[in-house]
Amino acid sequence: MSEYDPNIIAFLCNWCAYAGADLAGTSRLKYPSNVKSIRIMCSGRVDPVFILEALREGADGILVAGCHPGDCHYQSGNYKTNRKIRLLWRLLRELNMDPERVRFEHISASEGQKFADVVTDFVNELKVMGPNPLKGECQ
Amino acid sequence: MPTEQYAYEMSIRETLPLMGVEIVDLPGFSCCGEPLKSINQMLTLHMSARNLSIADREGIDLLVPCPMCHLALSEAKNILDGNGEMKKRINAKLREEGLEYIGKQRLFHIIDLVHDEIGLDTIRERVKKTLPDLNMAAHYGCHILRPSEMGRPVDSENPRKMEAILLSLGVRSEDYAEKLDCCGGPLLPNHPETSLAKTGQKLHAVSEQGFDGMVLACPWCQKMFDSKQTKAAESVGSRAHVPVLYLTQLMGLAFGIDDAKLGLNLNLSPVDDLGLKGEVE
Amino acid sequence: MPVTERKLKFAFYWGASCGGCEIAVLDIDEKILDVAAAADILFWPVAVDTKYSDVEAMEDGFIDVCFFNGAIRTSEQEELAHLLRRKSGCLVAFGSCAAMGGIPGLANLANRDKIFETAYLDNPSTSNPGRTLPSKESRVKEGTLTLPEFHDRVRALHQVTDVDYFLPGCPPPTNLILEAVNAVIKGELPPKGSVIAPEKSVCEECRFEKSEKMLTEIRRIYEVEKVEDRCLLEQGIICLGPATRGGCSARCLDAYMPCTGCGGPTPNSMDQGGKMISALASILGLEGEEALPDEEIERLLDGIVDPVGTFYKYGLAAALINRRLEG
Amino acid sequence: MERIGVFVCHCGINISSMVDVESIVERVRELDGVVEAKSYKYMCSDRGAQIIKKSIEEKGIDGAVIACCSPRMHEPTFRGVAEDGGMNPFTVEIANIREQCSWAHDSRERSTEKAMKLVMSSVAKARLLEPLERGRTPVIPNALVIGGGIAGIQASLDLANEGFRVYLVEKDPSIGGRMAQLDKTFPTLDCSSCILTPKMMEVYHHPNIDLMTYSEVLSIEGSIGDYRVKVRRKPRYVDVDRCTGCGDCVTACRMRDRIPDEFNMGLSNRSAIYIQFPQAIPLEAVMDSETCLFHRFGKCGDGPLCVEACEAEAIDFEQKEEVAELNVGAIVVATGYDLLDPASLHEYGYSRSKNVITTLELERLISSSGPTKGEVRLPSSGERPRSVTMIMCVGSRDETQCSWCCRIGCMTALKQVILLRENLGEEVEINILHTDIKSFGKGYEEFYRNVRAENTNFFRGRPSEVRIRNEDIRIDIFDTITNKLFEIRTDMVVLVPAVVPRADSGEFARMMNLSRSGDGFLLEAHLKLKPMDTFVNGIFIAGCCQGPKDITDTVAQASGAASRAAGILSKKELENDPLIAVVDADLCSGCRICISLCPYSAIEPVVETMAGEEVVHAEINEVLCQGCGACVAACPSGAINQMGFKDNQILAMIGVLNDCSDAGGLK
Repeated sequence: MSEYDPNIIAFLCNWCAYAGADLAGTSRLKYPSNVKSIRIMCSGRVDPVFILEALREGADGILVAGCHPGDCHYQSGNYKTNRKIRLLWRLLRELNMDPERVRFEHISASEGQKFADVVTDFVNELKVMGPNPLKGECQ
Repeated sequence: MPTEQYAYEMSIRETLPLMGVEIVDLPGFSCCGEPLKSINQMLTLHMSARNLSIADREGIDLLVPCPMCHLALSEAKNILDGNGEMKKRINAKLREEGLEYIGKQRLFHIIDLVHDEIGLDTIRERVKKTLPDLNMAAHYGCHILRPSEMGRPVDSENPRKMEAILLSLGVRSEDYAEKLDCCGGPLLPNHPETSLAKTGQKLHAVSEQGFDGMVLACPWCQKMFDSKQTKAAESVGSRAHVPVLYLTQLMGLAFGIDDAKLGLNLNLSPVDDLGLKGEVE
Repeated sequence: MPVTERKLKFAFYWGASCGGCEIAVLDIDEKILDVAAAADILFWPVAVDTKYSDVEAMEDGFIDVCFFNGAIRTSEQEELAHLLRRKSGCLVAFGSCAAMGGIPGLANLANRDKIFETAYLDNPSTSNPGRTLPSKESRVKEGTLTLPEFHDRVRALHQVTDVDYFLPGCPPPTNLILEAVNAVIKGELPPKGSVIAPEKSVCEECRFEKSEKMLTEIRRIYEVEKVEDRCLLEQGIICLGPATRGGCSARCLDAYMPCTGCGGPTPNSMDQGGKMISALASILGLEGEEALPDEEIERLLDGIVDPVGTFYKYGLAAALINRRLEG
Repeated sequence: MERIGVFVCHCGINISSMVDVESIVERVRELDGVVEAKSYKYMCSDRGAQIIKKSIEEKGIDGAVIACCSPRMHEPTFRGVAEDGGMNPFTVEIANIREQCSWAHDSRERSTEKAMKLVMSSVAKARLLEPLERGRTPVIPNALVIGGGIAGIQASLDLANEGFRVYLVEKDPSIGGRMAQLDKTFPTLDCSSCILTPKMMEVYHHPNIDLMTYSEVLSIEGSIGDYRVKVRRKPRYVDVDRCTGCGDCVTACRMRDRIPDEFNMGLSNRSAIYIQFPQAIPLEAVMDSETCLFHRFGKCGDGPLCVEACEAEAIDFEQKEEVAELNVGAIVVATGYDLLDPASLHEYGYSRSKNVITTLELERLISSSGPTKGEVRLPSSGERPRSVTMIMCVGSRDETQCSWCCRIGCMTALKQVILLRENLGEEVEINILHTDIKSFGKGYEEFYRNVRAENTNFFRGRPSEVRIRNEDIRIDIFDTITNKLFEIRTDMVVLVPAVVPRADSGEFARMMNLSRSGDGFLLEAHLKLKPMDTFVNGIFIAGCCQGPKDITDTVAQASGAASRAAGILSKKELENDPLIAVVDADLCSGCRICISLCPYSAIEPVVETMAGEEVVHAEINEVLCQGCGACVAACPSGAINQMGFKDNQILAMIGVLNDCSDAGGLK
């Protein structure tokens, strides 16, 4: 593997986080291109299996972002996501997979700056953390 | 926990055993610390915790007849049970004396002990002597009323337990507007006039409304209404003449205990007017 | 059971397993005779004295069906997996261990060295002054003794060789065994790669009353007042039933014990544990979730001791992340 | 889909300046399933649309990936284009290479690389997309309005005037609600009944309104466009067609003046058969079977006097409770509020003195139709009070009671100051004990200034206690403006109690499937942007059931709710988005995990008999489902999937973004 360049997959909810990411672009805020997003309607759609599979395939970081508490377009999806991620973290810890590779953020449609900052910060963290140990295991 | 008011203490020591409560004196008890609060809260907490931990060590519940001590200890209990960090710090200090705060002990004041634990039926059974028809003004004292969020022995807005006890002794106790008024005690050190004025106002109101006397369960209030009665009344230009005695004294009398044993002679207010003395019928 | 004109040839083998699967085979009781009538058992280490060499001597595909139970932990088991694959027309991963690693798979939370350390050195009941460890070859004066190699990781059968059918369960329930045997005898085999078990989860077969699922806390079975006929999950007990393939007629639940997941994932689920985590986290603290502070959530989650052991009791070796990572 | 077209947009230079569009076109052409790859300056333009339609026509593409701006921008556009071109609109996938790529990064090389990935992942998804149809549900053009207060009245009239049939359900014998109990309204001092009664009449006579008084909603089924509602109609024991509202029965009744009159807050007594208030609509007597002698003991003297008295022969003891079944397309909930019972706050002395009353009681005393015919008198003695003291925020803005502001207390008290002066003359002393004066509405501040100008004593602070010694009432109040302690002696105390949710709002919300906010009032979909909507489509809220508000705001919200409802009712049928969750009944084992967590209660267990055996599986109501996907993620056996966001579709994207060939491994 040449020079290590973290690969981040982002699950963004349509109403807040995805709109926030759009706003970052519209405001021409620059952030590393390492993040590639997958749009879902609500962060509540995120299934820990997606994250486990992404990690198995060697993704270095996974960003899950939804609305702020109380702002969920569907009332409560983000609360469930929060609990799912927290339980997943515990699993990852036991498997010695660094939980920091999975990040859960609340980003509103107006927080373009926050999205840019989160991505930038995440990329830097991942650079320190090094590549996902499972990288390259599945061809 | 003993108090400096003998009459109160004597009457408690006389009456409680009659109601099946064994009083144990714990060696090593100190002041509750409340008076120092304005100077050093940590010290107050330490002193209260110390007393509590002694009870913990002996594994028995505490009867705290003085509302202010009761408040100090309840507050300490609240802090220590709610704040693990503080508990650690205090226990570190207590360890020097080989003590540890655990928090098993329950705190009682006379009123809730009698009303909630012993129960009114037991009181009625114990009553040996029919007292003359009296209408006594019940005075609770701020510290057993408030702050309510800390859980006090009686309802802070509408206390009724003392009245209930009095009734089971065959004594009426009508409601009166000034019931919750302060005795003025806390102001005594730095604002004596105001303090006495408060005391006077309440005494005046009580006598004005034709009560035969006043019953209370707080040493400090007693000091104000009983010992300082004349002065207090004068300060508001009142000729108030109000017999003031402890709940436990009145209980004792109803139980037919000799008034000397109840320290009735220690009361400075005109308790004799009540015509309570005399033999059991 | 109709006997086909040509008598079938069966083989049974055990890899890293407890032997329970062997007993399960016998549990089909008198029907074993029908099986015997319908098929010759060429190879069955636990019951028949056939040497590996005899198996090697067979021509490829000579055995009709091989029921392989147990996971792959050693080089010997791996060899036999390949050998039996070659010699058998149809290879069935028999039982949870062969199908997904099973309980031996939990050893993937450690590696060979750690396991040896615990097994042969650092444990109170072992005295091993020479600190001797199993090694592939050991010289004695008579010559060299060899032992199969102990792999670093436990794998399920399909992770080692090509598997035709899966028959999960710890052990597989008798009715499913018979179903499988019947299918073979009748020659009515499902498409390759199928799991020989119903598609719905255990809940389908569970007799307990199910209603609102809102957990306020996680409880262990001994912590609950037994409420007959009420879904255990709803009582706060972690039951993997909803995430586990049925076919077992929910026998554990009949005994008032929660499902621990030996049936493996359902057809549409990639990862049994991940799915259960998703489901459980969704309903834990559901009521009043908007007011639930993170600390409180963590406190609730503390009720789940050992996530891997809970959600991957049988499936770790075949899970998406199938081991504790090094370093 | 098998035949996919990829269309990459330059967006002028917005994309092409940072992304090598052509290299993407070249690359994706190689991907299997891709039969067409084109780029154009502006894909969203008519020309662009033509290009796409042409490919549908000539290359017969059945799926499309548009690499352009955010789907939040043009997804609807391109779905439309596809539909026009004769392709299923839901097999279109957008790759966002502008907002989330070309605009966000400054290396052309890296942007191109990322854009490539994004497009390829979209292609991977598009391969697995399926054509979907929009569901349609017909709309029943009837509305149900629950609650006959000013909110319900306003909503009903608006809807009825739009030409929809309206069922107005009111639990009391008459409509009018709280407003009918008021004498005058702030800040205009309009006579309440003078402005309310005409509206009540209008409701009564409106051809489109079915007025159902003395009735309660029992149950509700169905969903937006088609609700089925059961309404209990309590027996009046009076034949409404015959009753003329003359009131002879009322005067005749043996229980006359012996039953506390709820409408007058118990300050006067009524008969067992009564007319709620003089302006009641419908103006018909109602018999209260709880207190009617004949109902209770089966005999009333030597025959019920009401029967004798009624010339219209309207009395009918045989009447039975009826249950009406309504079918409506939308519902407006306007169930109003309660006032906190001050008895629960001992310190205010409400239970200790007759002369401590509430604003609503004072309102009745002032009202000319009230118990004292409009003369304000002390309830204890019937004398004129010389001094009246109003205590604001009784239970309001109080952590231990109701943390919220009642929003009507200040203005009510100020209004009553004026009314008291009219009633008792200038000499009456009036004290106002307030926390703050909140005069936020139009004309309120001016009103406040006028009252302030008159000699009224304002104290800023909360009294610790109202002391009562028989007739004599005293209040200690520490005024936080002058920092002085005052003792007020007064004849009458008027408490301004907190506005609280209806006592039964809990079970009501449960029955209607509505959520409540922490304070117990009904929860709106969005406090600012959807204040009349609820989380149940087709059910709207108006007035104080959603939170305290004055008449002005209530009427505004009621009209708002009505027009939101009209928006639905005016449609023949509703189209619903097919991007929703769907249960695979063959895989669902009926574990019910999904059911509890759906915020829209869109999932229900259905029992089917298969081979003589009862099997339960979940079923999702495609109208109620909003497509969040929470149940999909939570379904432990993968039996639920979300159209357009299926597991395998998302997993395929993940795989591409990880350059992983053995990805998406759903075995």
